[in-house]
Amino acid sequence: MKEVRATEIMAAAGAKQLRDGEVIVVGLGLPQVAAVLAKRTHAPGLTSLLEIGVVNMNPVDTPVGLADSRIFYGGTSWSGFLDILGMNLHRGIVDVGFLGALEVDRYGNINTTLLKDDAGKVRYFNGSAGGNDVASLAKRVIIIMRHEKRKLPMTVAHLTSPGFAGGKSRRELGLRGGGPHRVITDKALLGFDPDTHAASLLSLHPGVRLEEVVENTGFPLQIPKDLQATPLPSPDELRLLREEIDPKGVYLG
Amino acid sequence: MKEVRATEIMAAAGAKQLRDGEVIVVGLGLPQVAAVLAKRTHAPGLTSLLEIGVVNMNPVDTPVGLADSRIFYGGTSWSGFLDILGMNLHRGIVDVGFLGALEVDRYGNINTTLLKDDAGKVRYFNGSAGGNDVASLAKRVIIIMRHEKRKLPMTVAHLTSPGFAGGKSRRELGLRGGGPHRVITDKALLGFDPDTHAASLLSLHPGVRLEEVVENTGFPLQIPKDLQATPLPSPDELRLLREEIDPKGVYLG
Amino acid sequence: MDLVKVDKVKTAAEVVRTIPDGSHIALGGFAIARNVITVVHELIRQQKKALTLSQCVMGMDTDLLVGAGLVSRLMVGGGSLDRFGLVYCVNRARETGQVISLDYSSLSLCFGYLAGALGISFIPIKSLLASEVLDRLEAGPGAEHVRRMQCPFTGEDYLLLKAITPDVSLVHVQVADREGNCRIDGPRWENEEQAKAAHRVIVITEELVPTEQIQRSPERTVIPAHRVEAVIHQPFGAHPTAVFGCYDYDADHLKLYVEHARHPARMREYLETYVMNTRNHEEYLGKTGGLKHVNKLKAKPVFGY
Amino acid sequence: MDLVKVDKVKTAAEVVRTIPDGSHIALGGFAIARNVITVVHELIRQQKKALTLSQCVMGMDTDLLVGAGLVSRLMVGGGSLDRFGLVYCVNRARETGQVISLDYSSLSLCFGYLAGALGISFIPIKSLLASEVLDRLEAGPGAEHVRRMQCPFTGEDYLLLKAITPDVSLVHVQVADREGNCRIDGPRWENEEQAKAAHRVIVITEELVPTEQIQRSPERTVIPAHRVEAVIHQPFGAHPTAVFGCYDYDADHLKLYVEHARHPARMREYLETYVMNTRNHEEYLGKTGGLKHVNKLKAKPVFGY
Repeated sequence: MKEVRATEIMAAAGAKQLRDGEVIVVGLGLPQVAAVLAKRTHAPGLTSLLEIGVVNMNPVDTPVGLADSRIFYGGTSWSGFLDILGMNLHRGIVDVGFLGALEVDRYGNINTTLLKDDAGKVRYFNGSAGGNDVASLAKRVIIIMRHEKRKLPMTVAHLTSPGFAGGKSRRELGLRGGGPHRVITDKALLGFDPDTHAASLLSLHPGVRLEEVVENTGFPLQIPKDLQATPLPSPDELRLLREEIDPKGVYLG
Repeated sequence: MKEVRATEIMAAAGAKQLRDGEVIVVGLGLPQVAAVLAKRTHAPGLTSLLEIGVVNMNPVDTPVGLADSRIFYGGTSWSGFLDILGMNLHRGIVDVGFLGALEVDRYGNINTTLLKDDAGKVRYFNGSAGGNDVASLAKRVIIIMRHEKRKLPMTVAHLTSPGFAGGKSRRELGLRGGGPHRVITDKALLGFDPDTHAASLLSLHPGVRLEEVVENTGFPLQIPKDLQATPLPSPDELRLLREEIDPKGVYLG
Repeated sequence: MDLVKVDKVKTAAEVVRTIPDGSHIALGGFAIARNVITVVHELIRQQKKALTLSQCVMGMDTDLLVGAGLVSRLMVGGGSLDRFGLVYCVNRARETGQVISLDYSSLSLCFGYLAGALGISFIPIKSLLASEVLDRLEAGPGAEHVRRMQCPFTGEDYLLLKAITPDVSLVHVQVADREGNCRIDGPRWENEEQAKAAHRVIVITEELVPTEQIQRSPERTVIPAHRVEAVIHQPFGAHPTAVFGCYDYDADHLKLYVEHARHPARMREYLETYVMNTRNHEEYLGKTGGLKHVNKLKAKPVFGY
Repeated sequence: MDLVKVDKVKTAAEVVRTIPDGSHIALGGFAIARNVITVVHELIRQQKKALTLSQCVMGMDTDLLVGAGLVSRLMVGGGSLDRFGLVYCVNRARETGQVISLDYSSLSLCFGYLAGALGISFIPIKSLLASEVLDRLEAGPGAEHVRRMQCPFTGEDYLLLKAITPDVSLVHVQVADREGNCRIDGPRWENEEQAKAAHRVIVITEELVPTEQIQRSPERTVIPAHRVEAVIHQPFGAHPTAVFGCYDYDADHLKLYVEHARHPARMREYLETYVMNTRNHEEYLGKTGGLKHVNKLKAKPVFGY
């Protein structure tokens, strides 16, 4: 059996965060793979939503993005932003929201809008779209991203989607959602301290050294005494990922 | 050709109030007959809405009410209250709203909720449903009712749907719609004075004596010097009403 | 991804046992169309108490529950049985003060549901102003549901409505799958906002279809499975009210109902005969003339009635 | 009743001539799906000026108009060309300050349209709070569109959004009749609220059908005829973006576009070649490879792409 890839560890770690019967807002890529893996294993009653108005899509071909018709396939409901982001997310029934990011800071604030170079020159990217809404309103937010120092700065260049801004509690910030719950990177699993709201290291993926993570993180990480290793996907999970969910390795490759 | 019925005069008078291209909220009965007559004559581009979510219904069988499936037939859009009363009426694009009434007073206030007997005992009826919304928001409200003293009192027993309440202007009342425009009865056509906002007699239906109207009206009517006779339906209008629109005389009989 | 694989089909009796006394129930019926009669009967058989009911336009469903004495409060826009008459039991209960009735208009009640469905605790509206409808709300227990304010952008005077979030929403539909995805044919009045505003949604369906049928026109899914707690499969479940595309209203039975509803004593007879002394919807239909009779009401496909 | 008997079919050129400089245009596209390309091209050919554009998620439509220098203000939730890249012209214009960009989120912009569609001048929301998105709105010209308040019923802190009411809404649909009744297959993103919020609605349709077809499934009518001012019948009118059920996105042309959009000079070449030097959509399609090429993009009925 070939060596386990970091993406496979990430997908399995994402799946473990999902409970049966939960309602989740997913993006393309690893979040969708994690959701399918959870459905095929411990959470058959999971409901997946796409912000543009798709419920429980079941694509048979690989989409290039959220606007790709391939991702609409097999849906049990086609509506729009008002239904998904309004009557589900804002209504308060979305348990988990998956988000990607250009930058995430120590308080789980997300930047998807712009970056500044050392000269202060600004480069714009995608902006919020549904990101700010999901970060503000989902009960738990799970961020999936590559683990690079420049992507994990002390403070984001633009606070597009709030985590525990300024180290404040969500209540203090006047936000309904529970805020960032996990950051799943290709090196480690991060959580947030219930008191300080600062990012803490939860587990290292097998084969990753602590120094490697610390060096590649732009903010001080709380390191627990009993530092765990992120569990490897089970043989059954690996088989599902490799043979059924993403056989072409589009997202896991 | 048999004698012209009051209902036929009412339907024709209602149709004359409608201009081509207008959007109207209709109820069952004479308003619908008037709308069809207008469409078949001078206003082919009229759009008719039913509050429950039907656009341009085209019934081929006679409905017993708004909840009767017969009235859905031929519609070009089926939606709901939010679309018709919200995204059309509240949005401000409804030109004319037809309403019926238990009572209408001198300022065009409508009661569809309750009546009190001399002992003060209360009897409840239908309440507002969409009536208050139409009266508050339509650009012109047209009331169609039987001309009886008890139905046209000085003050309504319950102000369900506002006209020019207290003789105030719509602006003073904080209401968007233009308010009551015409009251079409089986005896006469009433309007409202632009300054006093009180009901005024516009025309008597042919064969109806002024005294008859005054005696059967519970409030003082402004009588214009040049009192007109309500025009009779044209031969073509009569043919349409009797042969095409309501051949069984369900509403005109 | 895989589809949700959960079978939510239950009987009316099972579902009603989970509805506590004092619940706020939103009813999906309109006058004499798509009334949730089968669940209403079961609520009466199980003698639920102190219910709050909300609905834009009341019909036989509300009249039965009030007539049976189960209801302490109403939040409604209006109501009637169309040409067959008024909601006599409801009106009597208002006249005697047996129920507290918060009277709105169709749109203001629908806006309240919309706010609930969107998770916003209030919504502005330009209806009800300068009317006795609002005066009565502000003068009584309705006062906690309305406020006045000026738009901070335009300065226009508005009424603010408090969001309406029923404990349970009951809606009768033509088509649903076993997971709860459902479709409504014909106009939908306030059904979508009402259901999505509620904490629990119970669907009563004329027809159960495989999920593959839902996937063939996902644009038609009005309430998706994950919002639905239980599905009750009950053909003719709305009788004697009409279900577009399935069957017409039962004029004979509606007239018979109205004759009883006008008088308290006779209303009790009606409830004894057609509800308390029947164990389920089949027995009820039997007493109204049985399948032979109701089959006469079946809709012609082209016309839908 | 009779049906509305009004033929609203016009050409893109005719319609665009009626859109004044400085108009606020709401675009119905999403990233690389259902972009109103044929009207966008005509707006550029007629060199409209100082436009305000609004849209939940920008795509090639907005990028073309900004790249052509027609736009002075944006009200948007975000934007990209999916895996093909960013909205390069838009981002460049933001970086240089060529356009004023009021940045929202998808839901907050959609709520603004909803308020516009309902005729309420404001609506509360729990998004954008405690973010730099809101800080920037409050610090600049966006300040006139947002306020903060507490819910008078719950005391919860809310952001109030000013209703968005575009002058013109452009939406690309799969099916419409000559009167303007139209249907959208697949997800509808913000199209319904956006269109119903606008003063004028222009529909671009892949297929023109008789009204009888609309009457066969009136539940599917997303925008009814009386809200629609004009219908433009343009097969492949959204090319190179995708129209679910009709055709797929044109990956080759999108890559070619991105190569040009990254550089101002090359973007001008693109506009010259594909827009200014073509007189209509047929000539444009001809230059992209012609019908032989675009027919390869046609959707398989079962899959819709």
